[in-house]
Amino acid sequence: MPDHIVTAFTDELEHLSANLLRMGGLAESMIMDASRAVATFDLELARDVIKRDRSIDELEVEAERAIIRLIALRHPMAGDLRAVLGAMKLAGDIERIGDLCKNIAKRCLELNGDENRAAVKGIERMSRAVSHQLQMALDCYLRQDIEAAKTVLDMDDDIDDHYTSLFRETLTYMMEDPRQIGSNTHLIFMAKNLERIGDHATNIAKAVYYMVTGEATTGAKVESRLSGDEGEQR
Amino acid sequence: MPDHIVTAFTDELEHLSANLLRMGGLAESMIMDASRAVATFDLELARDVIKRDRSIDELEVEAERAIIRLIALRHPMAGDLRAVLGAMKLAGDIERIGDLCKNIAKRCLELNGDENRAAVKGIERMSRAVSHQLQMALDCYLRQDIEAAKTVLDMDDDIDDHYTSLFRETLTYMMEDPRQIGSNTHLIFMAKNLERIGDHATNIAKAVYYMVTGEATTGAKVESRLSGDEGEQR
Amino acid sequence: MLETFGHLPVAWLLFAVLAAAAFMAFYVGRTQAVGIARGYTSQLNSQPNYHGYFVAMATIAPAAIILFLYILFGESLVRAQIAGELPERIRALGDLELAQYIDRISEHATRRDALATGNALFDAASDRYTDLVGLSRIAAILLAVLAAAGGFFFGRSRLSGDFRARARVEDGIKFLLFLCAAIAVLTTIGIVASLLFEALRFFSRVNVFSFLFGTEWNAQTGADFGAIPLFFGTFLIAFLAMLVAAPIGLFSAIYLSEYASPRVRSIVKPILELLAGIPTVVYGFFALQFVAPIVRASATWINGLPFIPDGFLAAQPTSALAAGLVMGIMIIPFVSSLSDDVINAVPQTLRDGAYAMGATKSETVKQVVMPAALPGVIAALLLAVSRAIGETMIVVMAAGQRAQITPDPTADLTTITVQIVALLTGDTEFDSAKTLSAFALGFVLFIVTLIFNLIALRVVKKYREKYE
Amino acid sequence: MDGNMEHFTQTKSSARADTASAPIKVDCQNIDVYYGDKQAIEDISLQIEDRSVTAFIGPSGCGKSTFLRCINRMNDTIESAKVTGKIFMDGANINDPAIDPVLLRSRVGMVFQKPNPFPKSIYDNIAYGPRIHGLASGKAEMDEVVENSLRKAGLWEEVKDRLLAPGTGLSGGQQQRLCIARAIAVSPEVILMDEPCSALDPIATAKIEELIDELRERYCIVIVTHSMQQAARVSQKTAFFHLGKLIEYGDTERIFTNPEHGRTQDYITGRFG
Amino acid sequence: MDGNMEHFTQTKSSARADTASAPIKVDCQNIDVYYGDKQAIEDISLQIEDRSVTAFIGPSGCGKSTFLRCINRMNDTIESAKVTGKIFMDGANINDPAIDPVLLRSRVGMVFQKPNPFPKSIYDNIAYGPRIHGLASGKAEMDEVVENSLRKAGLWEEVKDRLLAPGTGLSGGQQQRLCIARAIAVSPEVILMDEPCSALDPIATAKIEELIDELRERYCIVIVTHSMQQAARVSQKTAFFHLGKLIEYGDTERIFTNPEHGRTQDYITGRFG
Amino acid sequence: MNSPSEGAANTGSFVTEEALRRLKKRHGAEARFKLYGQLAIGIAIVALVTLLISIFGQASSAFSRHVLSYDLNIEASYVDPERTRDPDTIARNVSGFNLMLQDQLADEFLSEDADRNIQRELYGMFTRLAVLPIARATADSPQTIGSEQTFNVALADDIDLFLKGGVSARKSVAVGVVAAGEGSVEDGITLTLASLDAVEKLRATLTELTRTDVDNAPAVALMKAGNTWYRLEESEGRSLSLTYLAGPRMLPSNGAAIEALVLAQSQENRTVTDRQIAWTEILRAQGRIKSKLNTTLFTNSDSTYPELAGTAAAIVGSLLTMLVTAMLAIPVGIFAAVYLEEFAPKNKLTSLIEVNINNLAAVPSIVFGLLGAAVFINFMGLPRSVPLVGGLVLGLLVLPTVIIASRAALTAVPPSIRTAALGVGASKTQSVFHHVLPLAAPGIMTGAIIGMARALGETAPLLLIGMVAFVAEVPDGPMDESTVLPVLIYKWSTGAERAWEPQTAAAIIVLLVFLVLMNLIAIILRRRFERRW
Repeated sequence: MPDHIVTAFTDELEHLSANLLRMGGLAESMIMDASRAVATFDLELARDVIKRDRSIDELEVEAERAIIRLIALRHPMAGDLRAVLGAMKLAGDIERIGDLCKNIAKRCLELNGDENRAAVKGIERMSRAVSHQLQMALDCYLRQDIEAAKTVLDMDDDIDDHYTSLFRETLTYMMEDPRQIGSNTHLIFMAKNLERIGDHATNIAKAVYYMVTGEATTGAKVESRLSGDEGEQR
Repeated sequence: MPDHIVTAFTDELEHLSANLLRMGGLAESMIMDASRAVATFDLELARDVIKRDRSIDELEVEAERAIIRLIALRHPMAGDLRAVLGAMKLAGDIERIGDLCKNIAKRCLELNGDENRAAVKGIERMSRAVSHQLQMALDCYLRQDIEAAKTVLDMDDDIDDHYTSLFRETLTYMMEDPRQIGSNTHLIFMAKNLERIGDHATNIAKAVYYMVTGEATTGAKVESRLSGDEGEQR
Repeated sequence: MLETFGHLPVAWLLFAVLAAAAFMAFYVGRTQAVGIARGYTSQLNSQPNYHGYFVAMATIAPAAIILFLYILFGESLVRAQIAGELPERIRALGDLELAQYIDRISEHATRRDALATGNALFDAASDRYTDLVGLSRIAAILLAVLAAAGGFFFGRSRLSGDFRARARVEDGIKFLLFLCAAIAVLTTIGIVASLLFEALRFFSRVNVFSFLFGTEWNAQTGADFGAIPLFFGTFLIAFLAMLVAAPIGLFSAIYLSEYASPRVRSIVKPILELLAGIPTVVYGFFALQFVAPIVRASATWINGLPFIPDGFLAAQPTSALAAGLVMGIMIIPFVSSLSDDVINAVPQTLRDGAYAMGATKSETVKQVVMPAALPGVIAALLLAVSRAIGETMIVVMAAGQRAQITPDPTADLTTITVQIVALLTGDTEFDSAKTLSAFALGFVLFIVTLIFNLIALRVVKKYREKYE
Repeated sequence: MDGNMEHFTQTKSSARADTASAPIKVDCQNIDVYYGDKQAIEDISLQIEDRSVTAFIGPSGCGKSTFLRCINRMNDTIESAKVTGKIFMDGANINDPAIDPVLLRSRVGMVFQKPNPFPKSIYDNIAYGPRIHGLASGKAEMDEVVENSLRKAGLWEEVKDRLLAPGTGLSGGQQQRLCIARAIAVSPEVILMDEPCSALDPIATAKIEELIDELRERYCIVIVTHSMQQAARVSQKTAFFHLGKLIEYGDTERIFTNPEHGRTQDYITGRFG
Repeated sequence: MDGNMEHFTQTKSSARADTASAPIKVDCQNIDVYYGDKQAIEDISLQIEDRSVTAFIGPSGCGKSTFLRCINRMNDTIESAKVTGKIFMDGANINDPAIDPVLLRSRVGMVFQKPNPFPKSIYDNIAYGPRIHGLASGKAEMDEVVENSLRKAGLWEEVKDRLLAPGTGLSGGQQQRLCIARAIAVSPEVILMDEPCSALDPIATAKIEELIDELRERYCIVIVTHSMQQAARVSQKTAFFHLGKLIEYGDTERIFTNPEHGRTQDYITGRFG
Repeated sequence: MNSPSEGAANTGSFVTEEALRRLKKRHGAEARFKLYGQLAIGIAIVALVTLLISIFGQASSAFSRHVLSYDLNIEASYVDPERTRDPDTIARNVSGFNLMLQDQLADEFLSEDADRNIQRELYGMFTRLAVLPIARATADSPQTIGSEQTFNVALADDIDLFLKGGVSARKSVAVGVVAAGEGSVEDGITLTLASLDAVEKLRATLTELTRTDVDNAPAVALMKAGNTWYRLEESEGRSLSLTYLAGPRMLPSNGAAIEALVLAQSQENRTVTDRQIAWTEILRAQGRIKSKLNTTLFTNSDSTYPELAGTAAAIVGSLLTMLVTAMLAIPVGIFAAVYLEEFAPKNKLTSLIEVNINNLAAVPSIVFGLLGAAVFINFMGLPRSVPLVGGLVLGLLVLPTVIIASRAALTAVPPSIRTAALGVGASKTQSVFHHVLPLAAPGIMTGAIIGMARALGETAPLLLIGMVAFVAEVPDGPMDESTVLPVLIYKWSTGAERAWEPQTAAAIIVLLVFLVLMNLIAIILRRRFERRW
C-alpha cells in the first residue's frame, strides 16, 4: 500500500506495529525462558521472566496510548482503522501472554525441583509448540499474510491435544503420588497457561485476518477456541 | 451531559451501552446459575448456562461491530471516544466472563455429585461475591460513578483471599482423598475461573474509571491485579 | 538679459533642472545609505532606494512649493509693482480701468512680435513690465534653487541606519495622493460657490419667487424671468425620453443578462454601448435633421385626419417630441447597462434556487431576480432621469426656443439647459441680469439633479452592500 | 472503460446485496455528461434508494456535482452541457425530451452549496414554490404548507415569530435550513444537496446533518460532500467518484471500514497522491 | 471575566506542565481586541512554543482569526480595530508603537484562507519579499533563496521547470504551497496560517498538512482552523476559543481525548448547540 | 411542448392534466416575456442604424467636391498691379485674383453686352474665396505670372449640390429631332419637332414632376440642342417656344437632336438658376468639371462658405483641449482614486468625498460650463475660447469618471493580493504601487480613455466658455483662440444654407472616427490585459 500523504501518519502506524512486534518478541522469549526455567529448575531465570513482564506491560500501555492517540487525532479509516483496532486486540493478547508467562515463572518458584520429569518434558514440548505458534502469528502480522494466519488457526488444535494429554498424564501422576499433588497442580496450571497462550496466539492470527480482510474468521470454529479449554474435558 | 446535535449519535452511543448492560446482566445471571448448578449438581442448569454463552458472544460481536461503526462513521472525540473505547474493553471483559461461566458449567458436567461439600460451598460463596462485584461494576458503568468503581477495585482483594483459601483447602482434600483428585482439580479450576471473573469485573471498573476521568487507575496496584492470580502463591 | 528671461519658455527649462536635481539627489542619498549599511543593506531600516527617494523629495518639494506660489502670485506682484510705478494720472483712473490698462500692457509685453506703439508712456511701461517679469522669474528660480539646496542638505543630514526613510517617503506620497483627492472636492465647492454666488447676485435683482413661480420667460430682452415654462419643458422632454428609454433599456438588460447566448450578448452589448458613446451633438443633429421633420410630417398628417380639429397639433419644425424621442434613444444604454450591472449582481445562486424549485426563466426573472434588483433598477432610472434633465445639446438643437406651457409634444418648447446656452453663448458681460439668470437656472438644475443623484446613489450603495 | 464497466457491474451487484429490500427511487443508466468537448461524466450507472441518504464523495473535479445535477436536469441551464443516458424515476425516464424540467424540478428539490434564500420574507421564500406550482389554493392552505415545511426543516420554533422578516437576515445555518424548507414546500420526492455545509461552521453543519437524518424518513436524499467524515456521518450509501467515473458504490459502513476498491481505500485513508 | 481568568491560569499552568521544556516563542499577555465598540477578544494570555504547531479552534466568530492577526499586527490594517495588551517575541513587545509592523511582518509570515499568489511568475512570487527587504544582493543569491524556499515548501520538484510561469496557473493546493514558500522566503521565525486548507479538497489539504508537519522542525507555526480534525492531525498544542475568550489551552492529544473544560468537550464532541 | 397523449405514454406521473394546463400558460408567459426583450433590443438597434445611415447618407456628398478645371491666364495687371512680386502682397490680393477669374469667365461665357444680373449669375458659380488657393500658388511661384496655368477652382456649394443630384428633382428626356425652327436667339425661338410622341413624353414628364402639394409651381424643362441651352416656355402640339440660356448663340439646325432636362422646381424655388445649370451642363459636357476628394474638409479651417469650410482648426483645437484635459484628469484622477480606495481612513469625511465624487459624475455637463465661465473666465480672468480653459473644464468634468473607473479597477483587484503583500512585510504603499496599481492599470487606462472619449464629444460646457467663436486659424498652442470638433458640428448644423447639412454630417463622421479609434484602443486594452484572479 502506498504511504499516506501525511507521512507522520504512516510513521505512527509503523511505530505502533514495530512496538507490537517488539512486545511479541518479548513474549516469545518469555515463553521459552519460562519453560526453560521449569525444565532446568532455574529460579534466577524464572525471576528474570517475572521481571520482564513489567516491560511488556509498559509497552502495552504505550501501545494503547498510541492507539487512542491515533484514533483521536488521525481518524483512521478503512484499512487503517482495522489496523489500529486490530493492534488494540493484539496488544491485549500479547500482554495477556506476558502475564501468563509470568504466572508460569511464578509457579516455577513454587516447585521443588523433583517433579515428574515426564510432565516437565511435556510442558517444555508444549511451550515450544506454543512459542512457534506465537512466532508464526507475529510473522503473519508482520507480513499481513492471511494464508499464514489460517495455518496458525489450525495449529491450535495440536496445542489443545498437547494440553489434554498433559492434563491427563499429570492427573495420573497426582493419583500415583499424592505428595506431589501441590507441584503437579502447578504443572497443570502451567499447561493450562500455555494452552491459553496458544489461544491468544490464535486470537492474534484472527486479528490479522480481520485487519487484512475486514472480515471476522468464520464463526463457530473460532468461537469454540475463544472459549478456550474444552480439550481437557474430553 | 447534553445530547449531541446529531441525535442519531447519542442514540447509537446509548444503544451501545444498553447492549453492554444487557450483556453484563446475562453474565451476572450466568455466574449465579453456574455456581448454583455446581452446588445443586443441576446438570440441566449447567447445560443452560453453556447455551447462554452463545448469546453473550453474539451480543459482543454486535457491540464490537457497533463500536467499529461508531469510530469509522462518527469519529467520536474526547469523552465519546473514551466511552467507545471503554465499551470495547467492557465488551471483551464481559464476553470473557461469559466464557469463564461456561467453563464452570462445563466442569460441572464433569463432576460426579459427591464432591467435598465444603469446597462446593466455598465455590458458591465465592461466586456470590464475584457476582456482587460484577453487579457493582456494571452499576458504576451505568451511573458513570468513579467512587463506586474504586470500591469495586477494593473488593477484588476479598475475592483473591477467597480463592487462595479455597485453593489450599481443595489441595488438602485432594491429598486426603486422591480419588477425588480429578473432581477437585475441576473445583480448583472453577475457583480460578471465579477469581478471573473477579479480575474482569475489576477491569470493568477500571474501564469505567478511564471513561469518566480519561486517566488510567494508578499504576502498580492495578497492574498486579491485571496479572491476576498471585493470590494462590501465598 | 532680463528681457530674454521675460520671454524664454522658462517653465520647461526649470522642469529639466528640477528633474536633474531630483536624479542627483536620489543618487547621492542612495549611495550614502549603501555606505552606512556597509554592504548589509538588509540591516537598514529602509532600503537604500528609499533613502534616495527621501533626499530627492526633500530637494524638490520646497522648490516646487516656491514655484507654485510664484505661478499663483508672481503676476499679481508684478502688476502691483507696475501699478505703483505708473504716473499719478493713470493711477487715478480707478481700479477697473487701471486693471484694464495693465491688462493691455501685459498683453503687449508678452506678445512676441510686439512693435513699439509710439505711445512713449505705454511702451516704457511695457518694457518695464517685461523686465519685471524677467526679474521676478530670476528671483523665483534663485529662491527655488536655494530651497532645493537647503532641502538637499537637510535630507542628507537625516540619513542613518535607523532612519525610517521609507515611512517618510510614503508620507510624502500619501500627501500628494490626498491633494489629488481634494481636487475633486474643490470642484464641487467651486461649482456650488460659483453658482450660488452668481445666483445670489441674480436674486438681488430678481425676486426668487417670481423666478421660481413666474410663467413668463423673456430673458433675452431682460424683461421676464419666470422659469416655470422652462421647468415644464425640461420635465416634459425628460418624461418623453424616459417613456422611450425605460422599457427598452430595461427589457434589453433583462434579455441580455438572462436570455441571450454569450455570442448574442457579445455582439449586442457593444452595440448598445455604441449608443452611449455617440456625442450628444450628433444626436442633436439627428433629431434636427431626421426626427423633427418626421414628427412634423406625422403631426401634419394627424391634423389632416377627419374629426381632428385644424391645428390640433402644433407641428413645429422643432419639437419636444423630437428631442424627447432622440434623448430617449440616447438614454437607453444608460438604463440598460446600469440595469444589466444590477441584474448581474444578483447572485447566480438565487437563480439556481428558483430553477431548482421548478420556476421557468421568466418567473425567475420576474419574481426573484427583479425584486432583488429592483432598488438598483430604480436607481438606474433615477440616474437616467437626472441625465435627461441635464442633457443640453439635443434640446438646444431640436427642442426649440419658445418658453411656453403646452401639453402638445409637437410644439417647440424650451428647457433650462437651452436657456443657459442661449444666455451665455458668445461674448457676455457678467454683470447683466440676463447673464446672471443663466447661473440661477444652473443652480436650479444643479440642485434638482443633485437630489435625484443623491437618492439614486444611496439606493445603489445600499443595494451593493446587500450583495457584497 | 471496459475495466470500469466490469468493476461497476460487480459493485452494483454488491450494493444490491448490501440492502436487498430497499426500494429503488432513482435508477441512472449509463450517464455521460459532456461540457463542450470535455467529458465530465463517463458512463455512470447507479441506483439510488428511497428513504435513505446517498452520499457522493471524491476529489474535486471528479464529477460528483455534475452527476448530481443530472438528477433534476439542472445541467440544462448550462449552455454547453450535454447529458446522455437514462435516468428513471418511478419508471419514467426524466431525460426524455417530453419531460418538462420545470415539472421535474418540482419533484426533485435541490439545496446548494451557499445558502441562497430569495431576498424576500421567510414566508414568501417558502411560499414561492407552492405558488408557482399552484399547490395551495388559499391563504389558509398556504399558511399550513409554510408551517409544515418549516417544521420539517426544524426551523419553525426559531422563526415562527418573524415569518415576515427577510430570509437573508437569518444566520448561515438557518438560511440553509430555510432553503431546505423551501425545497420541501413543493413536496418533492427526492432532495439533492450540493455540499450543503461547505459554507457553514461545525455547529451549523451538525444541525444540518441532524436535519438530513430526520428527513431521511420521508425523502430520498442525495448529498454531494467534500468531507468524507460528513458522508460517513449522514449517509447510508456512499458512492466514490474519480475522474468522472464511479469507482465504488455501497453501504457507507462498508465503504468506510472495508472498501473493495484500492482507489477508494487510498482516498479514504488519505493516501491519494 | 473573573471565572475565566481563574480558569485560564489553571489551564496555563497545566499547559506548561504538559511539555515543560519547550522554549516559548510568542508570549501574549492580556490581549483585548475591539472592533469599534465591539470587543472581539477578551483578555487572552497564551504562550506559544517554538518549533511546534499550535492550533486555534472554536466556533465561527469566536475570535480565533482575530487573535491570530494580532501576532503580526495585521489588525493594524483594519481601521476600526484596536488591540491592547502585550505580545512578547524574543523579549520585545511587538505591540510597542516603536516596532514597525512592516518589519515585524517580515519576521512573522502569514498564509491566508484562500491561496493568494501574486499574478506574477512563480519566481517573482517568491522573490518579492526578499527583494523589498534587501535579503539577496544579486541574481545568483536570489535564485538560491527562491530554490530553497520552494524546496522547503515541497514545491521545487513540481515547478522547477516552469519558474517563469504565472503562479496563478498552479492548482489550488500548489498555490497554497507557493504562498507558504513565499512566506518562508523572507526567513520568518513564526508562520501564521489562517484556515490555510479551507478552500482545498481533502487531497490538497493532506499535502499542506504534511508540509506543516515538516516545517514544524524549523518554525513556530500557529494555525487557525475550522476543522477540529485538522487541528487534531497537525498540531501539538491546541487552544479552544469561545466568544472571544480562551477556554482551554493545552496539548492537542489531551484536548481531544480528555479536555478539562466542559465547553471544550461539548464543542469537540458535537454537543454545542 | 409535448402533447399529453404522447406524454402519458412515457412520462408516467410527471404529467397530469392540471399540471399541463398550468404549464401551457406558464410557457406562454415565458415566450411573451422573451419577445419583449427581443423587441426592445431590436428597437435600440434600429434606432442606432437609422441614426448612422441618416448621417452617413448626408455626409457622403460632402466628402467629394466638384471643381472646375480652368486654364487661367495669370495676368500681372490683376494679381500684382504694383509689380512688387512680393508673395505676401500677391497672396493677400484675393480680389485681384477674383476679378481676373470673373473677367476670364465672362470672356468665355458671356456676350459683351450681358447684363449685370447674368454676370452675377455667372460669378455666383464660384465663391469669392475660391481663388485663394490660386493666389497662394501664384505667390509661391511668382514666375508663373503672365503665363497660363491650369487650376482646379472650387464650384459654389449650390452648384456642387446640383451636380451631386441635389437642389431639385430632375429627369432627362430625349425629345427627338428638330423638323423646323424659326426665330432668333434674342427674341425667342420656336421649334417644330419631328415626333409628336416625343413631345408628349416631355409634357408627361413635366406633369409628372410638377408637385401640386407644396409650392404649386409647375416643373420646368431646359432644352439642349448641340451645345446650346434653351428654356422651354410653352409647348403646343409639336412646336416648342424656347428662350436662349447659354452656349453658342445659334439656332439648332434641322435634324439636330433635342434633349430636355426637366426640373421639378422652377428657378424661383431653388438656389441654382436655369442659366447656371446650363453653364454647368456645358462645362460638364466639356469634361472640365471633376469630382475630387474634398480635402478642404481636413485642411481648411472654418469659413463662412460651406465649400471652403474645414475641420483642421477644430481638430487641432480638440487635440490641444484633450491634451490639457488628459494632463489634468488622468494623473489627478488615478491618484485620487488610489488615495480613496487604498489610503483614506474610513470616516465621515471620506464618505462625504465619495458621495461627492459619485454625485459629481452625474452632474449635468452644462453645470461644468457654468463653473468654467464663472471661475476660470470671470474670476481668474483667463481668456475665452482657449483650449486651456476648455481643457480645464473638461478635465474637471471627466475627473470623476476617471476616478470612478480607476476605483472600480482598484476594487477589482482582490483584497487577497493586498494582504498577501502585507503578509510578506511590504508596506501599504509598496503593496499598492508594486501589486495593486499594476494589476489595475489596464482597467484604469480603459477608464481614462473612455473618459477622454466623453470629453472629446462634449459640447455644452464649451459653448459657455466661448469656444463657439469663429476661428479661421489653426491654433498654435493652448492659449490660442480655437474651437473643437463637436462645437464646430453644432455651429455648422445651425448654418442657414442647405450645403451646411452634408458638411455637418461629414464633420460628425470625422468626430466619430476619432471616438471609434479611442474606443478601439480601450477595447484592445481591455481584451489584452483582461485578467482573472
